[in-house]
Amino acid sequence: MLNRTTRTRWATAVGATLALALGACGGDEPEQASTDEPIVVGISLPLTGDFSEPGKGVQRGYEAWAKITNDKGGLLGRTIELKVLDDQSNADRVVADYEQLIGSDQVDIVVGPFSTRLVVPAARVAEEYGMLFVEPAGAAAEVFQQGFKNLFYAAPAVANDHYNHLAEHLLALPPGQRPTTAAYAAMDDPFAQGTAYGLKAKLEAGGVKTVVDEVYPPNTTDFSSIAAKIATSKADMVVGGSQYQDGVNLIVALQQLNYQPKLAAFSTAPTSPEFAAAIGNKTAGILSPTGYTQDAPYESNKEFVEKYTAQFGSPPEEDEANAYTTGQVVAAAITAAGCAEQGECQKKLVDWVRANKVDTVVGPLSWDETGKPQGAHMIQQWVGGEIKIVLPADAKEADLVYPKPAW
Amino acid sequence: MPSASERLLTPTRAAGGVALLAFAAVALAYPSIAPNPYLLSVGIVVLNYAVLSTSWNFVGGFTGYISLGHGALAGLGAYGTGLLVTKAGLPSFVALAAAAVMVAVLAVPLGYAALRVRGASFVIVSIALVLVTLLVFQSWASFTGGSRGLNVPRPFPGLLRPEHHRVFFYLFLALLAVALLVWWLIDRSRFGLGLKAIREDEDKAEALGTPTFAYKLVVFVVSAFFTGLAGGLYALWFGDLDPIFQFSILTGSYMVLMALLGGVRNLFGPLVGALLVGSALEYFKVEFGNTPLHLVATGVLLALVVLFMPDGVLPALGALFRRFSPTTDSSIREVTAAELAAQRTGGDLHAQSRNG
Amino acid sequence: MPSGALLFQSVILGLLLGGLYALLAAGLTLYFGIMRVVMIAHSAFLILAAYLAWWSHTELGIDPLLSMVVTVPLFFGCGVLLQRLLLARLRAVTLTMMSVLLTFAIAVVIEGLLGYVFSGTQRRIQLGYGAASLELLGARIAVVKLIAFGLAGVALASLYLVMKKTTFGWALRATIQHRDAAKLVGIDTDRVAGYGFGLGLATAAVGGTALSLDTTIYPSLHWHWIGPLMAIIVVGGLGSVPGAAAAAMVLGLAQSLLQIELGTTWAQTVFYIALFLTLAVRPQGFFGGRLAQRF
Amino acid sequence: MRSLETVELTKAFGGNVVLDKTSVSFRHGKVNALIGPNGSGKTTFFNCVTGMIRPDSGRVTYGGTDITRRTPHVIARAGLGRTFQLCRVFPRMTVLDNVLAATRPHGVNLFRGARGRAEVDRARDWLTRLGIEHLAGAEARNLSWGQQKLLELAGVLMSEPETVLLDEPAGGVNPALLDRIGGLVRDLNAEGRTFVIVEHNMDLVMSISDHIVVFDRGRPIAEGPPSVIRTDERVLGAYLGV
Repeated sequence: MLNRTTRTRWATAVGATLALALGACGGDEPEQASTDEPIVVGISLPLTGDFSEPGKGVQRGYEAWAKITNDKGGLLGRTIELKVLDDQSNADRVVADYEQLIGSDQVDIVVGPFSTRLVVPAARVAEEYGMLFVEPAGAAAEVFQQGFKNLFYAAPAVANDHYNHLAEHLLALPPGQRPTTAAYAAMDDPFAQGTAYGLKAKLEAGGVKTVVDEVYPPNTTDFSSIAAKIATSKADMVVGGSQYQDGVNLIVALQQLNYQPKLAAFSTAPTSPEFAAAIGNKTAGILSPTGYTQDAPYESNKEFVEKYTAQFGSPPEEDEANAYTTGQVVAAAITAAGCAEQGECQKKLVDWVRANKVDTVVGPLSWDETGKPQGAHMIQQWVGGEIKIVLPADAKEADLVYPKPAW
Repeated sequence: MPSASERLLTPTRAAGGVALLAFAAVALAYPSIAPNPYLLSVGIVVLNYAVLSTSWNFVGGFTGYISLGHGALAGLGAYGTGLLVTKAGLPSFVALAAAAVMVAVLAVPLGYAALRVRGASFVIVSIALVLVTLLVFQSWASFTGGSRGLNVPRPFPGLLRPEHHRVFFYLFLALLAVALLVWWLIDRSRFGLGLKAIREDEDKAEALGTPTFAYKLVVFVVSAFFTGLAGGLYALWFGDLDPIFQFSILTGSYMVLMALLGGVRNLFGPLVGALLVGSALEYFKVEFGNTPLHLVATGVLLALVVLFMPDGVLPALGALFRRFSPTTDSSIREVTAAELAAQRTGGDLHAQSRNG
Repeated sequence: MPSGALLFQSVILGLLLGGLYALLAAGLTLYFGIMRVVMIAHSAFLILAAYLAWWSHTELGIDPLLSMVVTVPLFFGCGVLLQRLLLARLRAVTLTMMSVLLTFAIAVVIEGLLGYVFSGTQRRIQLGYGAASLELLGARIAVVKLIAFGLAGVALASLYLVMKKTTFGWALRATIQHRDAAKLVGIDTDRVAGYGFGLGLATAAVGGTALSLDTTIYPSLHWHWIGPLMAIIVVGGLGSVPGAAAAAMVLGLAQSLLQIELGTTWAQTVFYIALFLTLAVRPQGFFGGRLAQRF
Repeated sequence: MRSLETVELTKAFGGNVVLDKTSVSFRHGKVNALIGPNGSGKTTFFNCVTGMIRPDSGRVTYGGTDITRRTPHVIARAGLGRTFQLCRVFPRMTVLDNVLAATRPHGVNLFRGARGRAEVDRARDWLTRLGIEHLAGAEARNLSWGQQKLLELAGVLMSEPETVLLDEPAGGVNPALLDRIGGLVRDLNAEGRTFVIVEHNMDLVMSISDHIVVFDRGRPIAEGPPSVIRTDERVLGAYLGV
């Protein structure tokens, strides 16, 4: 009689080998790129999962850039072709995706994904393969502390500098008018928290006392406790380091408690087109930093807004603009260096970007050694049901209202 | 007689031996065959899955206790290794070993809470473990880096990326071999027999004098140790850790799915499951890339396995193989299964009529 | 030291939250009592109900509360089918473990489908009375939270009446206590188990509607709920509905108060600490459940 | 004299008192039987004695040692082996492994083989004695009901118990097998093993027992040798509900 378990075990081994063999055969063959072919730009984006909404915005921005560039004859006489992979908002995947794009698909250029969490691992892959890595979304300070030499952030300012104009303005007020206490609530996310903490650091240095300092996880849906803390502290001003929905929820929760600060600043959320409706139009005086407006006077922006609107039916938002900016930076480098492929060319591209200033839809951009852009965000305020630029003074559409009216 | 047949070379066993050798040969040669670093890195990810689900199978396969929280143990191994390297300055592989030991030590109180009572509480604790580690590692940002992530320095800073992949492919392969060897040793030991008895009928095993709680705890600790090693090795390979990916409930559920699909009673079940699920995940991604339907596909696959194939594909394949093999062993049955069922019902009815 | 006003405000919020936890934990307890099933998909159905409420409000313009007219019977039916068609197929020996996997799979499928149909965007109902509040002894209570609490209270009370006052409730309790004995006295335990599941899932429909009134929903939100709920049913003693309700109120209150000092993230760990301590010290729970011991 | 005793053992499920201050003492070295109408608490009594259920109050002693609330495996290793009411074997393990699973665990060596020569020989001896040695390689779930009952017994005997508690050994088995089990109990008893048997088959009980305890509503109402019990009116009353 045969021993059953042993036999099953051997049968197991057969299956395992077959499966491994199949797995080994499943890969794509690398394609050889020649210079007559299109410039393939590889991107991994979070099209599903936690970051899928902004991820899709970034995708539209890239698509608009490719179309607008190709309609004008492409770069170096070659057309732009995007190769987009979905990383499911997952860092494991984003790394695998860039491995695939660079190693297997042999793309000519890679550009960045969305969200700081994904930018850092992705940038490491690009760095180790010596690829230029311009990215639209890694705004947190950490991105620039990793020692990356090939990374450039294609936006006016990193998260911590978003409120610089507001901080300057507040600290310049006469002592009697200056807010004395501030409450901060920030999402536990490098970008969102960075915005609030950037302002916090500057105000604390200027003598504004922090009375509430709350950090909440990204999945928080119930803001009543945080709101209760802020409301009972009666802080002069409240600062929310928010993405979209958490900002809305926090504002509603604060309004439920009838908290009336002299100043309320929230990142990201107030610039969204759905914001006013989402909080029942009680927007009076809410501030927000922004890196992009459709009305920005820069030359390429008019073209972008016009053609983007024609392509997608609605004007671009910040995510779209950042992706477009990324494309503009890469395009400028390719045109100047006269090449776009893996290998030696990438070094030329990196050197060019580091040494030059690029005109984009968000204004002229230049970078320091770490790839950090050197600028600040504009500050917008909801005035009379509309959001308007109030700072800096030379770009303002309206005056900053402080103390803000009741919401 | 089984004792005699263990030394016999039958066609089935010979075929199995050839298959095992072939698998080992393909695996060893893979880094040279793989056409590009990307496929090599895919190979590492699959091997990592295989090590994880084999480690899971120490608990799941032997005792039948299903843990959905092994993802957290792997995450603890990864963060433990990363923190020991960055904060304590330990050499990479010393940190890896130390972190795995720490995960194993942590498994003692966890197992104490989870295994003292039967069934449900183990699953509940395992899920809670993922959720609580996620909270702690996100919130304790000053220590873990929180959502900013933790960067683990490479153990071999001089290596180019493809070389780095190649080295880690072999490291993962070696870890897989060790995990399989230990599983195999336990499978044929007195300890393993006690564990399987627990899986079959825990009351009965205890009534026969098996210290069930101690056995379950020990094997849980062993399982945690290997899971921690796999997580730590992954950290050294991958480099960037982020709580929401390290402490994800999906990681744990993939381990279960892989082991279950391959067959939890088989040494190579989790490995086969890892190869199948690894390719399936890749396929789902290609097929349903832009939608969350890959979640649906994963869920449906898990439900189908649970409902229709709880023993996995390997036993099914084994049965198929046996059908074509010359020897049959139906002679041991004195009654058919149908008769047996009838007798059972009869017995039950008998008992019930007395109850009435 | 936090101010008295903040403490009082937190107590109110804790009680309001605890009410919702109590309702949801009651459903989870019911499944466990009937079949020793840990129903991981409970909170996924909760989110599904919240999405249906949100959808009917934004697309059809009807008040989210009215969506219950459809969702409650619908979920009841789903519960019956779930029990009869899927869970009843599992082998009794491995039921506890396999049912966890099966309900886990269902949760993942629901999450995936929600993401597919409604996308991963966070959603929130915009009600006219969304920011309205009442004042009570210096504390402010949002009207929507009060409605949610009221819903939970009414649903719990009805559940109690069904269990205690109806023939079906009697049969259900008998089935929970001793299935074989219930069979012997002529109860069709399979059917009762199915209806019991339906009842449990109906609580998820009510809970989901209550949830949708005041919080943001997104497909993977259910993980955020299932952890605390599982902790509650263990602390309350697996299988005990009053135990679960009591544990829900205590832990909800504890979470709300701990938030003052520790912040939201750390305050959530109170559930898991309570869970581990309960299992290590008193596995049968603190509020009188007795099913946990040997199942 | 080592014997199994309980003192005021009490167990209630909800409001239902199953064991009511039950004090019983079994005879060492004899075949004891525990009988009583259904629901009289016999199986609960077994479960309390072997640690499967925690009694609410009262004590269990074995050979003078208090074993109340000890875990089942400790009680098993103290020398009390048991079978279950509806026969329980390890269905997906071979017959041989079923028996080997009852050997004493070896200390700390996790990897020590399960199939040491001495253990296998002893296991095969028991299988031979129970007449199922030819099934050693089969999976237990493929055995007939009767064969499974014999296998369960072989497993219990492998654990070398001094006292064997049998819960309905005759349940669902055919008359021929019944005789075999009866004979086996007598033989094993002659070799020095104590038995406590819960059984409904009165012919079997009367033919093999030395000492009988009768339970009704969780209390012993009579005890003595078969000849006495056979004629005890309280026993008849309890059984017939008179």
